[in-house]
Amino acid sequence: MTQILKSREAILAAAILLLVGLISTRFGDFAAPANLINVFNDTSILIMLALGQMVVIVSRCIDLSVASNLALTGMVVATINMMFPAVPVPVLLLVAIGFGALLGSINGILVWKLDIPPIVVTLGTLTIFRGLIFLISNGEWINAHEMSPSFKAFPRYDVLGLSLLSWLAIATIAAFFVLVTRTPPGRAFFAVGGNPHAAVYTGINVGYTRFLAFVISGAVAGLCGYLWVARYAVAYVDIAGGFELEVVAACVIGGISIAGGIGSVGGAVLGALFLGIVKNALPVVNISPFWQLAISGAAIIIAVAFNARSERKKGRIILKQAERLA
Amino acid sequence: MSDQALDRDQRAPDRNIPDRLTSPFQRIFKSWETLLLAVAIAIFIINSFSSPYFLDPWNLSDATFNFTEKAMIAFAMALLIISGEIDLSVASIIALTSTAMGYLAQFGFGVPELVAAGLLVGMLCGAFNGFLVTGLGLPSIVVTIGTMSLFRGISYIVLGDQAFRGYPAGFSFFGQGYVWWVFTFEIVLFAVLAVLYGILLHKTDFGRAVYAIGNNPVGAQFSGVRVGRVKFILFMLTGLMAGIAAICLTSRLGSTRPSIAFGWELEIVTMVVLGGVNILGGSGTIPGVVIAAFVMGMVTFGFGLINVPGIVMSIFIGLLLISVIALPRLWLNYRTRRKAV
Amino acid sequence: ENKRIALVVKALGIGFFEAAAKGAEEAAKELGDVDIIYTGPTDTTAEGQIEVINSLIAQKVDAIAVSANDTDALVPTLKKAMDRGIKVISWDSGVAEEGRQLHLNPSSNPLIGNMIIKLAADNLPDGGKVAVLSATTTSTNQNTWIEEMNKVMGNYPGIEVVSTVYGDDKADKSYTEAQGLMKAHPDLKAIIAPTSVGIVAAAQAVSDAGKAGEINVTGLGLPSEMAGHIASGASKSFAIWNPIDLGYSATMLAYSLIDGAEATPGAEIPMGRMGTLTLDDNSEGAMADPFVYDASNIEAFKDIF
Amino acid sequence: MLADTQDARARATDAPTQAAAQPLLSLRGVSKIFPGVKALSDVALDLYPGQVTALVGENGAGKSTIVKILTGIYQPDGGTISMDGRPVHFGDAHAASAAGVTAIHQETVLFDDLPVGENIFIGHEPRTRFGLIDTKAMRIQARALLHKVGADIDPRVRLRDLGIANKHMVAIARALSIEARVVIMDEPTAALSHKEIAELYELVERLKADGKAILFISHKFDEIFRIADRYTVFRDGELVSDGLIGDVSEDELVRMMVGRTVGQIFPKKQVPIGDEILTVAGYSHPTEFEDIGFKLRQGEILGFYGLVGAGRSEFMQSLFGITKPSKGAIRIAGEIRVIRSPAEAIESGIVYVPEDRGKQGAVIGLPIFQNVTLPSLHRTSRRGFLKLAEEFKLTREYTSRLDLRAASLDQDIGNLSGGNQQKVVIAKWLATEPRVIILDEPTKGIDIGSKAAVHEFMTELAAKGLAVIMVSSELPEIMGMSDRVIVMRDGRIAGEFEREDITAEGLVRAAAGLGAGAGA
Ligand SMILES: Nc1ncnc2c1ncn2[C@@H]1O[C@H](COP(=O)(O)OP(=O)(O)OP(=O)(O)O)[C@@H](O)[C@H]1O
Ligand SMILES: Nc1ncnc2c1ncn2[C@@H]1O[C@H](COP(=O)(O)OP(=O)(O)OP(=O)(O)O)[C@@H](O)[C@H]1O
Ligand SMILES: [Mg+2]
Ligand SMILES: [Mg+2]
Repeated sequence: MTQILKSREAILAAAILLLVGLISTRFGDFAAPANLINVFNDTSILIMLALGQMVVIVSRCIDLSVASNLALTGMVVATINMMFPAVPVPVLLLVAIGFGALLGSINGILVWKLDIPPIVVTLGTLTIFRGLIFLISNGEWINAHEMSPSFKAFPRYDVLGLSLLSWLAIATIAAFFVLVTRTPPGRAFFAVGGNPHAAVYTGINVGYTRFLAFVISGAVAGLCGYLWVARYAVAYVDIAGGFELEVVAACVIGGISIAGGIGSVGGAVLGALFLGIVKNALPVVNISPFWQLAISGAAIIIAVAFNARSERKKGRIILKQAERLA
Repeated sequence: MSDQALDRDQRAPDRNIPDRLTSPFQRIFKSWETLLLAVAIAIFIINSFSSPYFLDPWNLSDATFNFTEKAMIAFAMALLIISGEIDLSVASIIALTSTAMGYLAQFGFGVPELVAAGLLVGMLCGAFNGFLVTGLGLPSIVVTIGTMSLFRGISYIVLGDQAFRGYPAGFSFFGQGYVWWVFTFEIVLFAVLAVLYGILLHKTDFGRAVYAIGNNPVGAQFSGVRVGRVKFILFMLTGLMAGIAAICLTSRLGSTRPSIAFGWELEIVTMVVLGGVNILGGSGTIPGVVIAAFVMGMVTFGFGLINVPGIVMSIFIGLLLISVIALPRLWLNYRTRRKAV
Repeated sequence: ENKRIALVVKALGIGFFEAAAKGAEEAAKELGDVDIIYTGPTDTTAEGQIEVINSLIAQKVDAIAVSANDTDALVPTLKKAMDRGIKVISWDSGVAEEGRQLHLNPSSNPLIGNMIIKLAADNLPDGGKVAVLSATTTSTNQNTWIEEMNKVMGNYPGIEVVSTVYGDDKADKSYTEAQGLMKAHPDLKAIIAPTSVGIVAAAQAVSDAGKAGEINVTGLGLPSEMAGHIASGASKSFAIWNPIDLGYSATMLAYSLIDGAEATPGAEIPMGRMGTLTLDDNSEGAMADPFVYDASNIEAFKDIF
Repeated sequence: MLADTQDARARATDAPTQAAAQPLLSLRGVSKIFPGVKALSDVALDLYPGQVTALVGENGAGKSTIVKILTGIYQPDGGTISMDGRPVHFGDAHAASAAGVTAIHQETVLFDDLPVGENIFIGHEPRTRFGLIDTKAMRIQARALLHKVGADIDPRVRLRDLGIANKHMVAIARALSIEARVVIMDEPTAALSHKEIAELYELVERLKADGKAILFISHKFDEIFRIADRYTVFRDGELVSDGLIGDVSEDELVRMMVGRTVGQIFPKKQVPIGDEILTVAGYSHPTEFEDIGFKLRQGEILGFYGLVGAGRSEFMQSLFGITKPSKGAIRIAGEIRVIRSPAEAIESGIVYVPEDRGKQGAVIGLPIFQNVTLPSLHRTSRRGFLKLAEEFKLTREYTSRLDLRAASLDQDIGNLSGGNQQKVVIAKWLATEPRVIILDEPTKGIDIGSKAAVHEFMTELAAKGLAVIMVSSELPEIMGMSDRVIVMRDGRIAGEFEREDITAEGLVRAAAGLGAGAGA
């Protein structure tokens, strides 16, 4: 069974290599290390968000509010930076993570204590968070010149040839790997999503576990909120609009079952990379901008169909047994 | 021995089980629709006080455009969600359908042909979703995230940075015409569709199958319901309604761009859920969706009249969505807690 | 009773339009009997603008001055507004002729088209590849300017426009598109972004790629938002007209129409301190010439708009 | 019967004084109310170290409810639980297992997509020094536990890939992974075959010897008398009686359970066998079954026997159009039919009462009457438009014949007890006026009273000329009810027995593959 899981990730990895190869035929330098580093850097935020979304989906929930959370936290952090440029970046990082987690915990509480379906909760907070940005910013943009240099420099800071943004993504991947495979709450996500009823019987608090998933997803979204705003050096109501569906799509391409209980860190990362490469490469290889949307849509459908094929439940094998015994 | 147990023992084997325990009045009184209707009436009253322009028939008539097209899709979407599926590609189907009509209009086709094309393309898109979901067994939420990009993407391929204009003269009737007095074609169509969908869901075999599938697809299949076929039809219906909405919207705008109806899918889902349809499938009603459509339309219009930006309205809709679902549950929790003490 | 003039913008929150709103308020103060309703959707969609306009019609405002997200889609709604006696003008980004009484161009379109390519060419004595980063595919004004630019390309031999991409007036998408341009064309010399959102994002992308000074980002932008990029060298120069003046003029024109001015071809309509607008055959007129900003003058303007 | 109960209560209160040892765990005055149902009212229960207490009662008597209270899944609405004489409170499943109470629940409550090892340890995983999960230790301990219960399963295998019996063994291993003093088993043998049942009995003996207090719930009287030391009887959520198993007879126990004497459990009547109605030839499926063929006549009850997992349900489901056979043909009343969906099966007059009532049989969430009319809506509606009055009429007609107990016909079927759900499912099929009815484990998990009712009903159906196929893993039932028996093993027919040839030994030998049975 690990074989199947592994092979699913292997297929995806192969698809990514194929994609890179294909792009290289049209655009030679694409596979150059320097460019791949760039691609990874560009995909970092998607990877992190996909990881946060993964624990939520694995718990049989969905968080449609991540992009709004990201934008709201980004605006909050940018506003702090604009008004108090002296506040150091590490503090802002903590603020971003904490504020994101707070927003996530609102989702979590509603799901946990009131038992409202997660898709409804996050559909609601999706618009509410977005609206709050408008209220706190009065609709105005915060532009590059209103941000402090250190604020903008942080994600770009180069360490050993990789930007800090990329390093943060790598650290997030590692942290999620440990969380998901080696800690009781991490395993509880899978239990709760795989069979919530049974989880109750094993002493796992289903509501609390889901709450935790939303908090984690929110914290990651908050962190990404700062990174996004610093990277693009702008904060306004509409940033990352519609990004939530892209994050969900990355998870699904990565083989995370929307029905809960199945998924892996590797899958989420590869799914995000796949989508990131498709989105990043299309402008590069000079495909008409008007073709991009259709191509990424087709890519999602094909990837999902592929995943489903390898997941398709085979009938029970009763006859084989007979043959072996005969 | 408790009364209950005594009761049970004394009941004769051939005792009669009543059809229902509650009267129709009780059922209506306790229903979601009633709660929502109260909200709608409250909003109506608040609106009429907050702006002097609200209670004007022509203004109200104009305001219906805020929801009619979305609501048409919401009817079909309600059935789809009750059956346990979802279609996030509806707004993109509008774009593709509108593009197809615009394309044909370039060649001088008349109004009937354009309408036919609109219905057909919408239905085909729905059928494609239906095939992916029922034929290949893929989860609909994911599939339709994919087709959402694909359908609109095709629109972009066809149109690029261009727009289709030049629709024939009569075409503007669907989105701009009046049937009688202040009643626009759209609001009349909305009403007719509401009745049709109400009958389809609540009064026919097909509607019953939709509920059965939503509650337990396997059980429904084992009871002889053709689950795949019903779901396929629902996807086609949703596509068809998107096609109809596309005709109205295109006619109202008088032109087609690939970005048409962008972001509508979540608004439509919100409308359906606000209408009391269980997002997990199995329950919900058309009257609920109709009231929800009016609520959303009135909120948008009422806030618009006092020049509140749209985004603030959406906060309100978001809060409404969560609180309308949360309040009954809070109330229930409160009551059971009090009982237990 | 005060006259109510609605200034409908493409989307709320964009610096350019906030500045225009300031101009509108200035005009209102000057006129004395005018209330400005500054409004618009939150994202740049035609459907959002239609909802806003519908509620303005319901409020029976006296005039609507709109910068449109779509040339055609607003026409039926604006026609209805005119039917109900509301004066309608478009400004900045226009509406098709039948949907408004007049259109105020910030400047003449051929002039702007020429200006944006000239800004690029002036810094490329030896010629080279340039790319265009536009707003949405449906933006009327951007499309017109790019069209006008293409008409005069013959005057700039050696300059080659290799690609046109769309950032949808979103900072992140524009940034990614600019990155794509740099990757796809390693020998790119300039990016022309005739949009205030795109030009900032492109300049940021160029700085981040370490190509400031190598690739010149130019086009139309706001001094306040571009000051940093002029300083870093990512942008050598850019142009813009004064958005405050634009908002002011739009308000004045709307007021004139309310007052009974006829928007017929050839008419001259007063617009306060900005003089008069002379309408052409399409009932359009241009406000003023664009003004070029570079290191020499940006300091003086960056705190104004 | 009133006196009976009071008498029992009196005995329950002085039960501790009767016993030699102090009870390890005892419940007093425990009640549990669900919306509309009083599942338990004021019951008492004592568990003694080193002894097996059997808890018996009809379906819905409240047995599983008490298990859930003891494991912290439900909170009682009144009453006390004490261990070693001290009151305890189990706020959730974790608290109960920490206190040393562990249970094998009636439903397998495990995780299909997690590996076996994690299924055993989730919630109390072994940790490394850093507080992280020690996966290696977990695997080793899991293997040891599985060995202890006699199951040879690799802890790394995903649970989904196991058969039902092995899943149950995993559940048992999980229960044992907790250092427990009280072990509760809620119908643990329902899904197990002979061999595994024997192993389970051994395990129970070992646990007894270790001094654990065991609560054993079962509907099978032979095993109760075999392994229990004490008994407790519940009826309708109330304590009826308890005592030492040696002091009661089977008949007394049944009488206490049902409140009356149960007539014949296997009321098989010989009815005239009519024309051949169903002929199956060469039915095969790539992985599930092969070359199944038989004939079925009107009025006949054809038993399908086999060990759990022999592929009977799979075959029946393909007859019903759920899965497609790769080969084979069906004739109904001489006419060849191709059945590709349940809808077509129903049209042809074949209906199927599935084994998994909750998932496949009932549409939980829909009211009773809608469940009944779902497959026969064409009978109650006109041109696709529903006629509610007709629906209620049809429902009443068929449910009253089955003595359904419900508050109203528009009650959600999910609120009914299992036995009553089964009645609705059967009513649903009868309303379609079928020619062949397939009953897959029709009495699994059904109490002895309802069981007799279902059997009586089967006989009635046959008498009316329906052809009945009954799949069952219970030997007495198969032998008591069938006119003819087909035994399946590993997806093939392993023997066919006419009524006069049926012997217990022959059936078991055929099912286990120990040489051909007499009739084959
Ligand atoms: N969660 C619940 N909600 C409502 N009613 C319930 C619930 N759980 C059990 N009941 C009801 O409580 C009663 C006792 O159920 P319980 O499961 O304890 O019976 P049981 O004795 O275990 O029966 P069986 O032999 O069929 O397993 C039944 O009437 C049942 O319908
Ligand atoms: N691996 C499994 N996981 C869960 N349930 C299973 C598994 N294997 C079998 N079952 C269930 O256990 C029951 C018996 O298995 P199956 O139907 O394959 O064999 P059968 O010969 O029909 O046995 P039965 O005597 O139960 O009818 C069925 O309800 C089946 O769905
Ligand atoms: Mg039970
Ligand atoms: Mg079976």
